[in-house]
Amino acid sequence: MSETLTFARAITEGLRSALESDPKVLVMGEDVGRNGGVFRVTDGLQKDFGEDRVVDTPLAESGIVGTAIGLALRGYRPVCEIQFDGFVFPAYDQITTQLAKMHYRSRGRLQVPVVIRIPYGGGIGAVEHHSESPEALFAHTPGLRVVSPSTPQDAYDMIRAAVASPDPVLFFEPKGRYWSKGEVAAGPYPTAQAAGGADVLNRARIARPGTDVTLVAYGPTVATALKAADTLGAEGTSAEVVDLRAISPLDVTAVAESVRRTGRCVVVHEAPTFLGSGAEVAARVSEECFYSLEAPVLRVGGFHAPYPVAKLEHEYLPSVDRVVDAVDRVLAH
Amino acid sequence: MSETLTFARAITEGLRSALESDPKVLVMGEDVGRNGGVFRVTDGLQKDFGEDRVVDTPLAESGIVGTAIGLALRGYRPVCEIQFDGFVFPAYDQITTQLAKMHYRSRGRLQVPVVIRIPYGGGIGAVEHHSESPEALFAHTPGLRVVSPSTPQDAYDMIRAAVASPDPVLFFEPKGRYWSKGEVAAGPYPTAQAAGGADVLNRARIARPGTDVTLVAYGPTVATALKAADTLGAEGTSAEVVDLRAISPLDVTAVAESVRRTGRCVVVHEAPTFLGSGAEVAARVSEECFYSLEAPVLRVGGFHAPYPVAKLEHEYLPSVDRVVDAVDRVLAH
Amino acid sequence: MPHTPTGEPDAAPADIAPVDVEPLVQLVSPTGERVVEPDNAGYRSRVDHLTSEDLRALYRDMVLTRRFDDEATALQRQGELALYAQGRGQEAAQVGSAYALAPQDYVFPSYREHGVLQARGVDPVDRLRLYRGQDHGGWDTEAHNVHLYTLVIGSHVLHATGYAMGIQRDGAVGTGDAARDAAVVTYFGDGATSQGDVSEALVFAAVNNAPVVFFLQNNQWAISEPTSRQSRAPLYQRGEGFGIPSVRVDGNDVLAVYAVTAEALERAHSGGGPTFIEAYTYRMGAHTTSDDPSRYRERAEEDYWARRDPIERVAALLRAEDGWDDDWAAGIDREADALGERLRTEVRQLGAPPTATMFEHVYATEHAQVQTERAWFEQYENETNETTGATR
Amino acid sequence: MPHTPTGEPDAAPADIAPVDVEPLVQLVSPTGERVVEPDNAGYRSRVDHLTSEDLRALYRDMVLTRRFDDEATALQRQGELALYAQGRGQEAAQVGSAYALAPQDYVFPSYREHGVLQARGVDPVDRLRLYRGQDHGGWDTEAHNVHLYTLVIGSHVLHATGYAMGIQRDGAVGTGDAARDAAVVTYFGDGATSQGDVSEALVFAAVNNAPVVFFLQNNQWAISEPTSRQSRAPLYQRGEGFGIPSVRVDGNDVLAVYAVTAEALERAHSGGGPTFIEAYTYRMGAHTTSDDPSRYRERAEEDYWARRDPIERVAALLRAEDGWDDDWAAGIDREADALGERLRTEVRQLGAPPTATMFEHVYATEHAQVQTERAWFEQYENETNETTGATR
Ligand SMILES: Cc1ncc(C[n+]2csc(CCOP(=O)(O)OP(=O)(O)O)c2C)c(N)n1
Ligand SMILES: Cc1ncc(C[n+]2csc(CCOP(=O)(O)OP(=O)(O)O)c2C)c(N)n1
Ligand SMILES: [Mg+2]
Ligand SMILES: [Mg+2]
Repeated sequence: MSETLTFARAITEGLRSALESDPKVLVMGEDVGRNGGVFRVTDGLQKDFGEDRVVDTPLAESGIVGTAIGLALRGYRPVCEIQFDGFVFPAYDQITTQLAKMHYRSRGRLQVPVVIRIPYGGGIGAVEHHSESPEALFAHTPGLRVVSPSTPQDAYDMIRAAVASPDPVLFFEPKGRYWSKGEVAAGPYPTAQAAGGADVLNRARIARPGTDVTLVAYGPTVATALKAADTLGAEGTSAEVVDLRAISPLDVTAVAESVRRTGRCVVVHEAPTFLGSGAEVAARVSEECFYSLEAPVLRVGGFHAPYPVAKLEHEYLPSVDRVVDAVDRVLAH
Repeated sequence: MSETLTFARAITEGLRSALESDPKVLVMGEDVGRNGGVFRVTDGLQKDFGEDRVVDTPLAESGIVGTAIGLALRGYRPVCEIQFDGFVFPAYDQITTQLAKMHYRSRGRLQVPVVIRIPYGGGIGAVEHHSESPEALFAHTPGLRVVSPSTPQDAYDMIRAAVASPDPVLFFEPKGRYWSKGEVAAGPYPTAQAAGGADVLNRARIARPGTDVTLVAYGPTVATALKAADTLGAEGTSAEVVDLRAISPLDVTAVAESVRRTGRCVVVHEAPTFLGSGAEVAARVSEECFYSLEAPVLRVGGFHAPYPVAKLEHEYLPSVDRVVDAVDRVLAH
Repeated sequence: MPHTPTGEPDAAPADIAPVDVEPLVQLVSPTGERVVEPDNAGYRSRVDHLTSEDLRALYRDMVLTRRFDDEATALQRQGELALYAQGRGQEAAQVGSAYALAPQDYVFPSYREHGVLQARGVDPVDRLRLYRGQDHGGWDTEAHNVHLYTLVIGSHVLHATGYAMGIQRDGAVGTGDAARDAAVVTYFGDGATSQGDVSEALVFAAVNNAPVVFFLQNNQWAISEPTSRQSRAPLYQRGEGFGIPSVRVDGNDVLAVYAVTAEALERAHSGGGPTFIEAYTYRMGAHTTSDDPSRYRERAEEDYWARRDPIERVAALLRAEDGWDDDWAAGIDREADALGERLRTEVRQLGAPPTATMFEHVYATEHAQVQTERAWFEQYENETNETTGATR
Repeated sequence: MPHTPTGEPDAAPADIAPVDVEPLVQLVSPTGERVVEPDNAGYRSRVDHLTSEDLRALYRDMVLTRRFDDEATALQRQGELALYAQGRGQEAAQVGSAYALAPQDYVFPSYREHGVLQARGVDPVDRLRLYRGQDHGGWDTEAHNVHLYTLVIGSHVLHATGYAMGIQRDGAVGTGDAARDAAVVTYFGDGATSQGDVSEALVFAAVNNAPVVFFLQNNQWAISEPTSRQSRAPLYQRGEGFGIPSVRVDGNDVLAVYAVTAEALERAHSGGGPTFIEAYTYRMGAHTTSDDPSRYRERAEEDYWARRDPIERVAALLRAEDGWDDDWAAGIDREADALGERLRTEVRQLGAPPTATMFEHVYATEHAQVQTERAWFEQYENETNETTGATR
């Protein structure tokens, strides 16, 4: 059975299926109830599952994540919504020092299967703090899984796997893609162990095969990379697009395998490149493909400046042109 | 005039000179007053400069940094002490969304010259949260300067430059080195503009010249790298040790210049290597020295696991042996 | 699940004339009569000196604030603003409190205090730069002693407290010199009270006895969440738990707001430390132009509060006490029209800043990473311009 | 700079017998007499059922906690522990509150609640694994319904609140079944009250009416900072500002502590929601073995509190009401000696965990980064062992 859904709606349906399949699943956050979330991702869920399972919380992100940890210790599986990327930071301490470390601290006795959904990324003409890409600030911390889907199908599969997984998952939703559509096929709800190891949370996906250069992207920039691949294709360059899906763990094997074939690699993300996840990709690819690389790995991303005003964001964001330019440069090497 | 001081005392004297030179400088934090800080770095300062300038704050890191921002907006230059690395995270929101962005947000009209001192790093046999190296979690954020001294002289010069600098500075103090000693020469207190651009906040330093391999380190691992260089020297390998001093900005020019000479590079830090600052170094060196590198850049650092219990920390931390092993590997390429 | 006692009647009960919470400082009833009761005598004396000129000035700023709001909302609908957060209904709370400020006092607003900005003289066009996505700030903070809007809820309340600690260190508290003693007023919402930063600000202000007024506008809603999701005690009590004198005021009564703020500022100026004010008001509009309140609140409630419109209350007071000078009123309407006109023209002209500003002021001194990227970008732009004739 | 009114007398005034703050629930005076006053009648009735066996049991746990403390301190001095945080002086607050718990209740301690762990039956050796640097936790949380120590001040108070919200969802509140209704007690210090997380926990607990007891041990110091650096209002009032019933109790009076905790738990179990308890006590020792209190506090203050030792108070009560059975007392001393003996032997035997545990339980399911690094490390270790015969 398959249906055409928007990206946002695919997440709604994934959450719905999680709420239906497991009575311990909770959805919590600011305005997620009656209002259905500011992006309407939780629309209708409170009506169907009640106020005890779809919970409007006080306006306090540390409180949301901190109480979610407590709920998880009591056996619940809370899915927290952070309203926008730039508002996750009040919860940063709870995520970094508690959520990430509790399983380890207890030598595996305790599990904290909390999912934190974060609409992220730019291009929507928003005001400050509403367009950021902070994923690297979480992926550096051991104990957290950090993922970001790029298609409605992945959004659906990945949110279900994230909720079922026994590990905490930071679930970055490319908000600029919320209104994009795609086919979504349902499947059986995963078990905890299967979910943690599920391909969608662990393995990259070849979004488009190619032979001359590997474009590595995730979340919002997969679409950019695919468009760049179109442009390049028209110019006679065959670009392979690898959709990472997960930033932690990073599927270095898949990327390296691709680069060994193409000999060239460009990484694309919206976050500033300096110490962004592309740094890790570039470092690893440079190491593992030392003898196959024909050119240095290049990174196309945000600049080392706070996310700019909306009127400049298209200069800041990695554009198709900038990706193509980077590919031109690695090809020219 | 030069004196032998411990690393910790060099910072004390740097702070003292800042407090003396500029009446707007404040020191604030938990237990920094009468107690002189848990590491005694602020010992004696409250007695000499009074309770209004050396301020015991409530136990709330967000409050410390948040009020420091307000004080800076009123023209003060607060130097905040965070008691241990693992306790900076409650202030993460204020640092990331406010401190880093206010100068930019105001198009340069406002300055927030706040320094945040963070004793960091391991090897001191401590309990959880007292041995971490979170520098990469700050260096990714545009608007912050992130530095870490490795010698008493640099500690003295860098804390003074950090305090005088118009930009916010995250000042990571390698607590394991607090008791190490060195000569410290005083000099004139820097002006704001000079301080921001000062070499000690911007330029790497060759801690030991060499020809066969470049070891890149900062803060606590400079000593490790120097010891490894000794060992290697005895085996006939000449290692150059580059002390970065700053993680943001990263002195890529200096590192690349060295690697172009040596052809090989190993980066050493205590933080987990995954998305650690070494990822950026490796990515940049791989890019900029593409034709001079004889081997992949290797990283030696913490593992992708929370900082372990004290009884295992010496297995976790990058040791001289592990650095030497990495050098052996890059030489074998 | 057991239900939570809120200690507070629901926001929209029947059709009662006075505001329905106790205690509540009120000086003018919703229908424009002076409220004279023994226990508001102290506050009454604080407005005694206000002349009818003052009342007219308050009215004027409230009307201009309302017009600003309407024009900005319209501009957003026309795609000229990225977003806009209406202040409709909160004009008395904002203008009344701002009127009590001395010039040297400093304001830390949230993002909806257009009435405060109006009263402090921040240019209306500048006020919209942020919402146009053209600037992250928009005005010269030092020129008006008004800090920029802060969008991370609650974080600026700590800045306000730190700023007040700076005022103390400057010796600008308790000197008795009315032109010197300074204080800070910071604005935040009912939702913001849940943020740890706001509580920490209360801690720091109290133990330092800092000259800061915590001005909470309880507009009953934090986007879709009613105040009962943030607190089960009336919010003014929050300050008391931290040892900060606290008061609840009818936020739609501009004179009462003025009086309680004046009292708080007097305390702060003279070295008496912080005050916590809960202005009980209502957000008559949507949270922002992206919001649809019909999803979560009842029409009846909106109607209830429509009858307590703060502007109508001052108008009624002016009618009762000052007659009603039609020429003067028409003059204000013309001013409002001119404001609308100006906004419609000038906001449209606020273009994108030069691309290079993207890299400016990341740091106050040179930073290699920014320099490298900026140099790369400029070269890239030049090359792209040369080859394609357009950037993208 | 103006000084801050604290609303609280300084901690170490003259040489007065009773504890010097009001209001304060007290059932036994420092010299061991029952305090019988009209306004403590309700609390008195809560200890009526306690037999002399119960008093002896309380005494025993307090003495064993004290001995544990002394042994641990000695072990640290001998280099056998990385650090230790003494509980000396807080035995009544800890043991008394823990005695009021039902088995199904859950505890979220901070890092100094050795008396709570004693009363909940957590093995003494396990309690020291963390301080030995051998484990980040140390005991089976489910076996004792006691969560691990949390070192990031205040963060666990939110976990406790969330856990209590889980209890609500499990329907284990207000059923009237004493074996089923559950609640959470969480411990934190005077310093912790300043952390935003603690305030947020009060918000969440209040609006959800969660069955959680906030048990604040005001031991007068947060390392070197007196409580006046954290609050200018008496701390028990903090809860009230959030709409949470609050009480201050003599934390060195084990019966009073038991009574107020029992009252709070009854409220929580029955669906009445959270309670905030301030146990007014004193940290008789150093903050931790790394701390030197002589740098920041006066000997006179320590002496003042030494005369209010909570263990001596129960002993005096037992002498007054139960005679004093020398054999029984000697038995307890023997138990304490045995505990010391066991700690001295077994703690020394707590070796480093296998190196591989460093990589275990980072995630509950496989994670490629950990796998890769672990594989690398194992190979490296093998090679190093082969070539050098030792790892390093
Ligand atoms: C830290 C943070 N979390 C979430 C948001 C998103 N957000 C913007 S306004 C708002 C509601 C604020 O309510 P309130 O404090 O009552 O102020 P009001 O909007 O009613 O003036 C929310 C949740 C934010 N801006 N910052
Ligand atoms: C977030 C955080 N900041 C700082 C510290 C360092 N620290 C450990 S204990 C302590 C004082 C705690 O005082 P209090 O809450 O009164 O508890 P007590 O130690 O007196 O039991 C401090 C500052 C910490 N553990 N966590
Ligand atoms: Mg509101
Ligand atoms: Mg304490």
